[in-house]
Amino acid sequence: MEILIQQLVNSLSVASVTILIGMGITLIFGLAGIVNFAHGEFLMIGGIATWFFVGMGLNFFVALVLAMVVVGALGFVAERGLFRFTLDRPMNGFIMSIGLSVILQHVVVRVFDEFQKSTPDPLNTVWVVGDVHIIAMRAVVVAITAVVVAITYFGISRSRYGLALRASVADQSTAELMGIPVRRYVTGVFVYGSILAGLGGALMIGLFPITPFVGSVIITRGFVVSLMGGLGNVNGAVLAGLVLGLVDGFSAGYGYPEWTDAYSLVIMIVILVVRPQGLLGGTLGPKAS
Amino acid sequence: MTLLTVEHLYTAYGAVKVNHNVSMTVGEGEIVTIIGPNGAGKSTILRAISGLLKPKQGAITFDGRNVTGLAADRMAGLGVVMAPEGRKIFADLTVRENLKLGAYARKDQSGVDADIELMESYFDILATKRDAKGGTLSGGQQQMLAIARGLMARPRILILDEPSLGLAPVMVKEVRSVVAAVRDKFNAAVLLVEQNASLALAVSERGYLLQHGQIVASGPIEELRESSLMRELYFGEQSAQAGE
Amino acid sequence: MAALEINGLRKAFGGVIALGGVDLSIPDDRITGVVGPNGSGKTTLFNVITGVYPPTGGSITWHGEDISGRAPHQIARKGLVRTFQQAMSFPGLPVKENVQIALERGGRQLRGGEPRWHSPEELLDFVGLGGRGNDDAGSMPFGNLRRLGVAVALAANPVLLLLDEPAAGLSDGEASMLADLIIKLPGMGIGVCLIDHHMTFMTALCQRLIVLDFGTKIADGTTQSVLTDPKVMEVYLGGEL
Amino acid sequence: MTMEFLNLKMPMVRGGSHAKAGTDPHSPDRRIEQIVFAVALIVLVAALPSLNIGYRFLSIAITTGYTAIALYGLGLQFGQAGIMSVGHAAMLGIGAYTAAMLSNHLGIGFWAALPASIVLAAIAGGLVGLPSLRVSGQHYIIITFCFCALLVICLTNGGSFTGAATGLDVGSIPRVLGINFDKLFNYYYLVLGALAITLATTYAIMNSSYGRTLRAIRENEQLARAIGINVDMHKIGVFMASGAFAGLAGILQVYYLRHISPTLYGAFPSLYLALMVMLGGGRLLYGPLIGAIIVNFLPEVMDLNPVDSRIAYGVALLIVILLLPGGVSSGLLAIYRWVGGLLVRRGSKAGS
Repeated sequence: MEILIQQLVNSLSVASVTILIGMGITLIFGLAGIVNFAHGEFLMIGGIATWFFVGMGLNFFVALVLAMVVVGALGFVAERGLFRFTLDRPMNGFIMSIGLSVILQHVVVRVFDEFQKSTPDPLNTVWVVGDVHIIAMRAVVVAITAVVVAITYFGISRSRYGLALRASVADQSTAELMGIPVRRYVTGVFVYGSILAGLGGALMIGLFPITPFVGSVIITRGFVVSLMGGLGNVNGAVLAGLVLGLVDGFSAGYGYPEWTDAYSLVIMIVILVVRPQGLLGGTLGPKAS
Repeated sequence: MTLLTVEHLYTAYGAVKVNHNVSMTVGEGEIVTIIGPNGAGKSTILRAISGLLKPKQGAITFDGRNVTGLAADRMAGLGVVMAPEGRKIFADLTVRENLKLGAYARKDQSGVDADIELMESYFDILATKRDAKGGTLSGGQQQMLAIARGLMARPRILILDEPSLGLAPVMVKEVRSVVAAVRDKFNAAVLLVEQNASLALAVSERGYLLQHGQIVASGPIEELRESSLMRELYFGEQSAQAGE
Repeated sequence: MAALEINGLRKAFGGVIALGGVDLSIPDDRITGVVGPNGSGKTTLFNVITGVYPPTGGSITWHGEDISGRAPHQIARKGLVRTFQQAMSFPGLPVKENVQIALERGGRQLRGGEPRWHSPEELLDFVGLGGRGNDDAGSMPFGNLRRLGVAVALAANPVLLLLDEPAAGLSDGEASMLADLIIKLPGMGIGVCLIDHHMTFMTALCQRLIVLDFGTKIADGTTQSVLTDPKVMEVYLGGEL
Repeated sequence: MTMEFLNLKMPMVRGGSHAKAGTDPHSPDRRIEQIVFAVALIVLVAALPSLNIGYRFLSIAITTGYTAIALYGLGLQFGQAGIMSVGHAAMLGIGAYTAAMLSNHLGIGFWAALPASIVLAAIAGGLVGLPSLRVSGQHYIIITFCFCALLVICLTNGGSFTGAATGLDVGSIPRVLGINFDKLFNYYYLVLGALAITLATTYAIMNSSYGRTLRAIRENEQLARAIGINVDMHKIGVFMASGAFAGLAGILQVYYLRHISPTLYGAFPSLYLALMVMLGGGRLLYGPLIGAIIVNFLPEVMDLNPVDSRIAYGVALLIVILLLPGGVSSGLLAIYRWVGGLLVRRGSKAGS
């Protein structure tokens, strides 16, 4: 039982990172129609930036906020400088994002090096509840993610901006007729998704070491989660992230860890073929206006 | 007072030219219609006016201000609001959310709430189906919602693109009375595009007859109704001769 | 029995009924017109006949063979070839190649015999696009694009050619040139079934008109009788006019 | 609008190689041009080893050669039929591992393994192509990526059967007519021969009615169906052809490297193959070859380290997509046509 609870917290902390990345992918796809392949590199840069700022002597959580700012700015530049030119040709945007992911990886290698990097455990505490030992950092990761998910969820389902966002995802030109500045929403969503990736990266390096090549692993998981949930469907991404995190956690703990990645890939192929709009109902991308 | 002026408008989709040298006006509180057969370029004029399509040439003036080429969201903010062809209700959003979206450009929250109530009292169906998804409404109910959603912006001019499209005859009659109410109750001018000539002729004061992207006749609606050009456009030359 | 027999054809998209039980018989030796207001189900009719959508109910029989639910390319190979309102050409390819593809890979003739056209140039001459063979299809003016659409469909060797609004967006001159082209087809052994709104165009071409409204047939007969039918007048102009 | 909707499925950017009237690469005069160019190219490339170039250069040329062969498969699939893949290295891997496993477990050598590699990669190509009948655009590309990642996991977890993470070794190619393929020069000619066959096959496909059919599918799937083309069958066909080329490249690679491991066929090599075909341009005959030459020789010529050269490829890809949608080959062709046009104009002026 104790092991089960510990395993659960561990799985949830890994799932948190997956959820953050999946939410970003799903939001950006829903509105901009681009599957951003470089989103995993955005996360990696979030982690590396955190490592860098911590190395400069900053507190981990200050570094985390700075990393979010850095990656948010990166998202802004990528959207305004690259992806806005391919909005009417999502395939080109997708291929361009592959190029961007190669560039970002190797720029990081160039500036730093290709070896794995880690930060000292930011909390360095183990909470003991009864017989259960919980590593504090893992619990904090789960808590932060829960807060971010809640903010995003309420922002989308309750606020005026969220309503306008949902309308824009459903039908861009009609949304424009309502007076909604859809172009600005596209940029906004791109930046928000990037900030989530930055946060995910920072939390990840708080849990375990990462290399400049972690992005390609994490992007696959992000795709699985966003597709399972339905592209453009944030609630779906959260649910799918939890499911995947648990499956992964338990398969790593009790099953065949070397096949862990294969599960998600097979799940993804099956979903794409059977229900390309996602399990929980999503979109196949914005309608051309 | 002239509210909207279109001068020498040319439009095209890529290499495909649609409108040639279209000039027209809509006065304050006036109901104006553009009639013409399918493919004549009626909707394209509306897309240019509402900002969904950038004109190739020509000028559009609204309330004394040059608005040529302004994006649709800016036009809506100015009070030029279009209920698009095919209604384009947000199918996954509730009726009420659809109405709220119509008022996106407005800042007065209390006014918006009051207007939602006003719409619900005027269109009963919007009150009874308040929390239903827009996609579950019938075609006629969706058309009412589309018009009400447009009115939520408190437009100075409401542009209706084929409001009778795909509606049963009894609903077409209802659209007719709603169009009149847009002007009388909500103080907006109406620019209407219709393929259903009888509806257009019944509600409008003035009209423009469009053929192959050009205006071929215009004037008070009674004159258009009597013109042989009108019959010819809809039934071909033979029938126009037979009818004389 | 006519070449194409349609019985009780129904097509629903979710709750929306696009075709509500249509009975039609269309011969393959003359020009038949289908008219009706926007949203009356004309294009859906073509889409169901040519296999783009499976029918919800009813049957489609082509020369005695039930073809409902077949794949589009199978139906095309039986000599039922259609054109589209929008997607008329292979835009990135030269005009000649557009036609050549259809000549090589297109449908087969039901009645055998010599191919009508031996080269893309011959067919392009026939539709009035001679000398345009090396142009890029996507950059042609609209009128030429419509004619290319007809040429590509003809190259696929139809027995019955289904034309979806071929005159939409054309000028009077272009439309009458297209009409001159279409009117020759029955004499060459190609039947035509035509959707259009352009009434001048339709009355010039068709001896018989079928009128659809709300997915049902409301009139079917000679062009003159249909045009004076009060029900049709109601649909088009409303009762008062 | 329908046209725009269709464009989502057409990956190449506006216009592409056929953007301007009169640039049809299949007209007779262009064919003569292409053949003359091919002969000149082959003579030049065949003469290279006699120019006393270094072994390093030769080995890069061999790498370029088999990479180009694989790229011709992707070029057919992407350039002609319009379906991109970021899992093409997996096809290469099937070809390479088929040969390596036949050699290790059954003692079957190069020549007998050659058809097996090609056929198995073609079958794998067809299987990976199956989802494309339901899924298109970015979604399908992600599927190809998944297949590729799955293959790597299977190879890594395959134990002694696949050599696991360390991979497998193969021996040398048996002599034929006394030719020793252990000599780099001879291996170079072997790859060159295979490349020539690949080029000729590609040329034949592009100019056949089959090639036109593929382009029709790329340009307008709906219309293609409506004129009687069995789109699904031809899509699977082009995936199989694409796999076959990759299989040939794979076996040439394994017998050149003598050792292979799963990482050679994972996500990254796949991305670089996609990048090379985009860079060179998939629609023109020489596009894939140009892409392979640029990517393999650029670091050498510009003296870049691997990290910098990868950054350079990425930047080049962005530039190509934003500015030169038809790839470098169509850019070169445009310049060539432009220069040719100038010359013709000057000539006609002088004549009149």
